[in-house]
Amino acid sequence: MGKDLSVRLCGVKLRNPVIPASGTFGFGLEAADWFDLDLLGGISLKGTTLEARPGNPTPRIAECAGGMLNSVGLQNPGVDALVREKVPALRKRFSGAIVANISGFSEEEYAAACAAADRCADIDLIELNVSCPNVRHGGMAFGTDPKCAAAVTRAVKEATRKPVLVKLSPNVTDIVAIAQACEDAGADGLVLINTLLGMRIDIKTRRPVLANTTGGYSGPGVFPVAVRMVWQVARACRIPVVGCGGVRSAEDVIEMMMAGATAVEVGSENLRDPQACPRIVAQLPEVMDRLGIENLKDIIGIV
Amino acid sequence: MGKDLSVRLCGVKLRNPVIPASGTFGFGLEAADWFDLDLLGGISLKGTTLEARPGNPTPRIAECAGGMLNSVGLQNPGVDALVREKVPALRKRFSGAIVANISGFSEEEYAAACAAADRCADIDLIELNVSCPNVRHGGMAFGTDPKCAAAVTRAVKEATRKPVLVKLSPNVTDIVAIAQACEDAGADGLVLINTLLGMRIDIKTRRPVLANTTGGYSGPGVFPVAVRMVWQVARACRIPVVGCGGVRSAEDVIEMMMAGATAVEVGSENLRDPQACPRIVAQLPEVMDRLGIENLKDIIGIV
Amino acid sequence: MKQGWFTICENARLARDTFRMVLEGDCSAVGGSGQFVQVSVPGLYLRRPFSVSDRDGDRLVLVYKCVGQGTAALVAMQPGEKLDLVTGLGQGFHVSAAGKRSLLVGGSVGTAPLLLLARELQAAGKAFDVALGFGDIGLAFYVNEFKALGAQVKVATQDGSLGREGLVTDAIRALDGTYDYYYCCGSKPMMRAVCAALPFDGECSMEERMGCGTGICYGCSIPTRSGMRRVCADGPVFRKEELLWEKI
Amino acid sequence: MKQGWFTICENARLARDTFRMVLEGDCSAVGGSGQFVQVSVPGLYLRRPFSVSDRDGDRLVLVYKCVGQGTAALVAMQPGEKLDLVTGLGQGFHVSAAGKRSLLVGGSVGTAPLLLLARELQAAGKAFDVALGFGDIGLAFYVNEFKALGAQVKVATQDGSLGREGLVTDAIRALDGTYDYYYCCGSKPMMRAVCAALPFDGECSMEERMGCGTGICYGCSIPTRSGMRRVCADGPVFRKEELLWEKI
Ligand SMILES: Cc1cc2nc3c(=O)[nH]c(=O)nc-3n(C[C@H](O)[C@H](O)[C@H](O)COP(=O)(O)OP(=O)(O)OC[C@H]3O[C@@H](n4cnc5c(N)ncnc54)[C@H](O)[C@@H]3O)c2cc1C
Ligand SMILES: Cc1cc2nc3c(=O)[nH]c(=O)nc-3n(C[C@H](O)[C@H](O)[C@H](O)COP(=O)(O)OP(=O)(O)OC[C@H]3O[C@@H](n4cnc5c(N)ncnc54)[C@H](O)[C@@H]3O)c2cc1C
Ligand SMILES: Cc1cc2nc3c(=O)[nH]c(=O)nc-3n(C[C@H](O)[C@H](O)[C@H](O)COP(=O)(O)O)c2cc1C
Ligand SMILES: Cc1cc2nc3c(=O)[nH]c(=O)nc-3n(C[C@H](O)[C@H](O)[C@H](O)COP(=O)(O)O)c2cc1C
Ligand code: FES
Ligand code: FES
Repeated sequence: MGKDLSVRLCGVKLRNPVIPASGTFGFGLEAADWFDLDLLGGISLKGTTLEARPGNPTPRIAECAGGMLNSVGLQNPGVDALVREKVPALRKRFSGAIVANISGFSEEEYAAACAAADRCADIDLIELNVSCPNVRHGGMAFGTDPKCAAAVTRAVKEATRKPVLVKLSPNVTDIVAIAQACEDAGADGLVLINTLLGMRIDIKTRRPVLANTTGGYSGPGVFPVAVRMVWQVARACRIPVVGCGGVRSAEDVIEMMMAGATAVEVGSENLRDPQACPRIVAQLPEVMDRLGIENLKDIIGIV
Repeated sequence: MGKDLSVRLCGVKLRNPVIPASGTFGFGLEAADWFDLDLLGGISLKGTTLEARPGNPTPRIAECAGGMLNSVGLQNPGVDALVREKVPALRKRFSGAIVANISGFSEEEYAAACAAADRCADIDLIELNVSCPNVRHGGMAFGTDPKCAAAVTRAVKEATRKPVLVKLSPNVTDIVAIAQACEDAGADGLVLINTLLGMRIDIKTRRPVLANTTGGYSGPGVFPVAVRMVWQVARACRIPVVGCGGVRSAEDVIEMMMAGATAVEVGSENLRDPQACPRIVAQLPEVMDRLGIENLKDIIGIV
Repeated sequence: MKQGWFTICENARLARDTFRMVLEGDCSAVGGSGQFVQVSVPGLYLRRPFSVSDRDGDRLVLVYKCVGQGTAALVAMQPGEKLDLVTGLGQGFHVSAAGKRSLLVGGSVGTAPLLLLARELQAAGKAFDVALGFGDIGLAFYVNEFKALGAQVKVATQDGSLGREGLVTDAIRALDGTYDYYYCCGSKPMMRAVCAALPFDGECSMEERMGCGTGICYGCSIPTRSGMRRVCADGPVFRKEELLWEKI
Repeated sequence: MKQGWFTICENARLARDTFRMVLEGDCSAVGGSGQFVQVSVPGLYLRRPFSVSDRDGDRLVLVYKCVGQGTAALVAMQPGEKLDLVTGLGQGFHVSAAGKRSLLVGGSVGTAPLLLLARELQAAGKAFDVALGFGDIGLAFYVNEFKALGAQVKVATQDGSLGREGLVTDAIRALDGTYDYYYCCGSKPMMRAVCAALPFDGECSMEERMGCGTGICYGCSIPTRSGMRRVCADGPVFRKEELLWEKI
C-alpha cells in the first residue's frame, strides 16, 4: 500500500515500470474509456512512420498455442497526425511518459519522422522500431544487422534531443552484438523484444492464416526468449533495458526486472484483457511484499 | 482405415511420418514398455557424442507458458556404447528407421562420431545436431554460421555413406542461408528446428531456474516459429525437410507437412504424454479423411 | 465496455452446427443490436467475438456456428459453467435510420443479431420485413421468431430445401413490399451482393478476424470511404456508402 | 506405467500448506511404496511428480505441499473433479532389504511415502520405528498414523514446538532401539545428514525436477557410483552406497 513503484528510465521518471507496448494500445486514448490512464508508468504509442500507411490486408491476426501472430503492417496516420492530434489529445488525459514508436524503411525516413516527433513537447521518449525491412539493404530488417542498426540509431540521434530507445528484433543470431552496436551509436536505452517471426497454416483451406503469410509472434510463449535476451543484453550494456514479450502478471514484471529490465512493456495481454496493465500495476505491491522486495530499483538485474 | 501413411525420406521408407525427436525419447527402448515401437515411422535417438558425457548439473528442466526449457547438456554414453549396445538392442524391438543424432564440439569430433555410426548397419539415417558450441570458433554454435555449418556437413559426409540430415538451430538471423550452405555442402536433408534459447528466473530465490542459467525452449510455444522456418527453407532448398517443434497432434503434423515437411518429429510432447506418438499416428487417418487428404505425399509443401 | 463473468444458462443446438447460448451476468454494458461481446474460451489465447442475438434483463443470447477450435470448445460447455466476457463492444445498428419500412437481410449465422434489431425496431414502432438465406433447411433458424414479431419473412436456400432455391437476393425478390432502408449481416460475398442489388440506403455488419475487439490493436481494419476503419471499434456496422466493396 | 483419469474423492488440509488428496481410478499399475505418479495440472505444461503416500484398492493417496504454481492449482481443486495421472513410475523402496528392525526417517513432506512403506513392512512382518523432522508443529502430519501401526515414533521440530528441538537426526537419537536398515525421504541436506549419521545400510528417495518422469528425457540425472542415473526411472529410491553425496 502506498508503495513507491517508481523507476527512472533515461532520465524520465515513471510512476511505475508498466508501459503498454507499441501496437497493442492504439494511440493511448482508446483505453481512457475503461480505466484511468494515470495508473500507467508510460504509454508506447502505435508504430508511426513518416507518411500515413494503410497496413496489410486482413486477416492480420492468428491464434497459436503460446499467443498470437499479427501482420498489422504499421497501419498509421503518419507522424504529422501523431504530433498534431494523437499526442496532444492523449496528453490531456495522461500525465505519464509518452513514448513515440517510430518506424521507417530508410535511415532518412527514420530521421525525418524522429525530427517531427522531436518538435512535439508532449513526447517524452522515442522508441525506434528497427524490425522493419531496410528497402535499400536487400529487405533484411534494420535490426538484424549491427551496422544497419547502428546507422539508423546515429541518424536518429542527430535528429532529436529526446532520449532514444532502440527496440530490437529477436530474430537474430547475436542480440548482444546488435545491442552493443546501438549503444555505441548513442542509443539511450534498449527495448527487447519485438515479435518473433512466425507462421500458421489453415489446414482446411491449405493457405496461410495471415493474408501476409508470415507474422509477428507475441504473447506468453515468447516470454522465455525475452527474459533470456534481456538478461544477455543488460549484462553486456550500460544503458537501461526495457523488457517486453509475453508479460501477463506482476510476477512476470518482476522476473523481467530481475533479468535486468528497468521498465517493462506489456503487449498482447492488453488484447486479451483490456484491464491487463492496471491489474498488473495493482498486483505489484502485494507481490513485492510476498517476495520481500522493498523497492523495485533493488531488483533490477539482481539474478 | 488401412490408409497408407508412408513417406520416403532420403531414400528411406518410413511407414508413417512420425518420429520421436532426439532427446525426448531416450534410446528408444524405454518406451517399448508402454507401446509397440513399430507404430512409429522412425526414432531419433538421444544426442550422442564421440566420448561419454555426464551432462549439466540439475535442475535441468523448467516450465514456461508455451512449454519447457531444458539444459540436459548432452548426457550420453558415447558413440561406441550407442553402436555396440543401444542401437542393436533397439533393432530387436523396432523395424523402422533408426536415426542417430550426433553432436560434437569440433569438425573432427563430429566426423569421428559419424564414422563410428557409419559402421553400424542398424542405423538408417544420421542427424547432425549443429546447435553445439564450436569450441574452436569462439563458442558460437556451429549452426549459427553458414560456413561452420557447411564445414561440419562436409566433414561428416566424407565420414559416412549413410544419408545425413542436418538439424538446424532456430537462433539465427537467416535460416535460409544456413540451410542452403548445408545443402551445398552435401546434406541429404534438413531438420528444423532445434530449441530456442530461453531463460527463466525463480523470483523467490532470485536465481535462474536452470543450474545452467539458460536452456533450450521447446513445446507448443515454438510451433509458429518452426512452421515459418520449415516453410522458408522448404521453398528455398531441394533436399527434404523434417519438421520439428511444438507438434502435439495429427493436425500439427499436417500443418508442418503443408509448410513443406516430408516427415515430422515430435519432441516435448513425449514428456507430457508418454503415448503422444502412437496417439498422433492413430489420429492421422481420421484427420486426413476430414480434410480430404488421400495421400500425405500430396500435401507436402502445398501451401 | 465491461469485463465480467457470465453463467451459462442454456447451450443447445439450434440448427446444424449452430448453437444458442443463454448467458446470465452483468449486462449493464451490453448495448444495442449489432454490438458484440468478446468471449474468452478456456485454453485459447485470443477472445472470440459474437454478436448479441437477443437480450432480456441480465440475460443475453448468443447464436454461434461451430467452425473451429474456439466454437467447438463452446459447444462442449455445460449450463452452470462460467465464461469471461467483455461486453458492450462496437457500434451497432442505427435504429433511428429506419424509414417507413425496413428490410432485414440475414445470411446464415449472420441472421443472429437481426433478432435483437427486429425487437428494437418494433419497440420503436418501425415496420420491417425479413429476407434470410441459408445453405439448406437444416441450417435455418429464427424464421418463426421473426414471423412471431409480425414481419413478412422470406427464405432462400441454396438447395431449395426451404423457401426459394437460390441466394438471399432471391428471398428479397420474393418479398412483397416497398422498402427504404436495409440492415444486413452475413458473409462478405453475400453482403456485397445485397449492397449491389438494393438501390436504397442501408447498413452492413462487417466481420474480420479480431485481435482485441476493443479498438487498440488495428488487427481488423478495412478500407472505407473515410480511410482505414476498425471493424471492432468503428463498426462492426457500417453504412453502405462507407463501404468500399471493390477493395474489401 | 499407465495413463488414466482419476476422480478426486478428498482434497483437504493435513497440515500448514500441506494437503491430502484421495484419488479414485485404475490403480492396476500403481506399484509399491516409493513409486510415484505424474499429475497433469490443468493449465501447466509439464506433469508434476508425487509419491504415492497410501493406497487402498482403487484409491490412492497423495500428500502434497503447496510450493508453487502447480501445487497451488491442486489446492483449488474440488472433489468430483478429474485429474490425468501417469501411475506406476520409478523404483520404490526395497521392503525385502529390511533386516531385524528398520528405521523410517522422514523430513517434512518427505514423510508422505513412508506411510505406505510402513504398511508394507508391517504386512511383511518386519519391525520398524519412525523418526520425523518438521519445521514446527503446524507442519507435522502422520505422527498418529505411524503410532497406530505400533511403531515407536519420535519427532524433532526446528523450533521445538513438537518433540525435540532440532533436526531429524535428533529424533533418531531419541529413539530407543537397535536398527540395521533405514529408509529415508526428505530434502537433500536432510538425507545427506541422515546418511552421514547412520552407520548401517539404508536407502533414500531422491528428488529432482523432472521432465518426463518416465525415463526418456534425462532431465533428472544424478551422479551415482554406477554413473549418471535417472531419478525417475533408475530411482527415485537409491541405496545409500550408490549415492555420491559429495557430488549431488
Ligand atoms: C463482430 C463479429 C461478430 C460475430 N458474431 C458472430 C455470431 O454471432 N455468431 C457466430 O457464429 N460467429 C460470429 N462471428 C464470427 C466468430 O467470431 C468466429 O466464427 C469465431 O471467432 C471462430 O472461432 P473458432 O475458434 O471456432 O475458429 P478458428 O479456429 O479461430 O477459425 C476457424 C474459422 O473461423 C474463421 N474466423 C475465426 N475468427 C474469426 C473472426 N474473429 N471473425 C471472422 N471469422 C473468423 C476463420 O476464417 C477460420 O476459417 C462474429 C465475428 C465478428 C468479428
Ligand atoms: C519422485 C518425486 C516424488 C515427489 N513426491 C512428492 C510428494 O509426495 N509430495 C510433495 O509435496 N512433493 C513431492 N515431490 C515434489 C513435487 O514434485 C514438487 O513440489 C512439485 O512438482 C512442485 O510443483 P509446483 O508447480 O507447485 O512448483 P513450481 O512452481 O514448479 O516450483 C516451485 C518450487 O518447487 C520445486 N520443485 C518443482 N518441481 C520439482 C520437482 N519435480 N522435484 C522437486 N522439486 C521441485 C522447485 O525447486 C521450486 O522452487 C516429489 C518430487 C519427486 C521428484
Ligand atoms: C497487434 C500488434 C501490433 C504491434 N505493433 C508494433 C509496432 O507498431 N511497433 C513495435 O515496435 N512493436 C509492435 N508490436 C510488438 C509489441 O510492441 C511487442 O514488442 C511484442 O508484441 C512482444 O510483446 P508481447 O508478447 O507482450 O505482446 C506489435 C504487437 C502486436 C501484437
Ligand atoms: C529434454 C530435451 C533434450 C533434447 N536433446 C536433444 C539432443 O540431444 N539433440 C538434438 O538434436 N535435439 C535435442 N532436443 C531438441 C528436440 O529434439 C527438438 O528439436 C526440440 O525439442 C523442438 O521440438 P519440440 O517442441 O517438439 O520438443 C532436446 C529437447 C528436449 C526437450
Ligand atoms: S480487433 Fe483490435 S482494433 Fe479491432
Ligand atoms: S524426468 Fe525425464 S528421465 Fe527422469
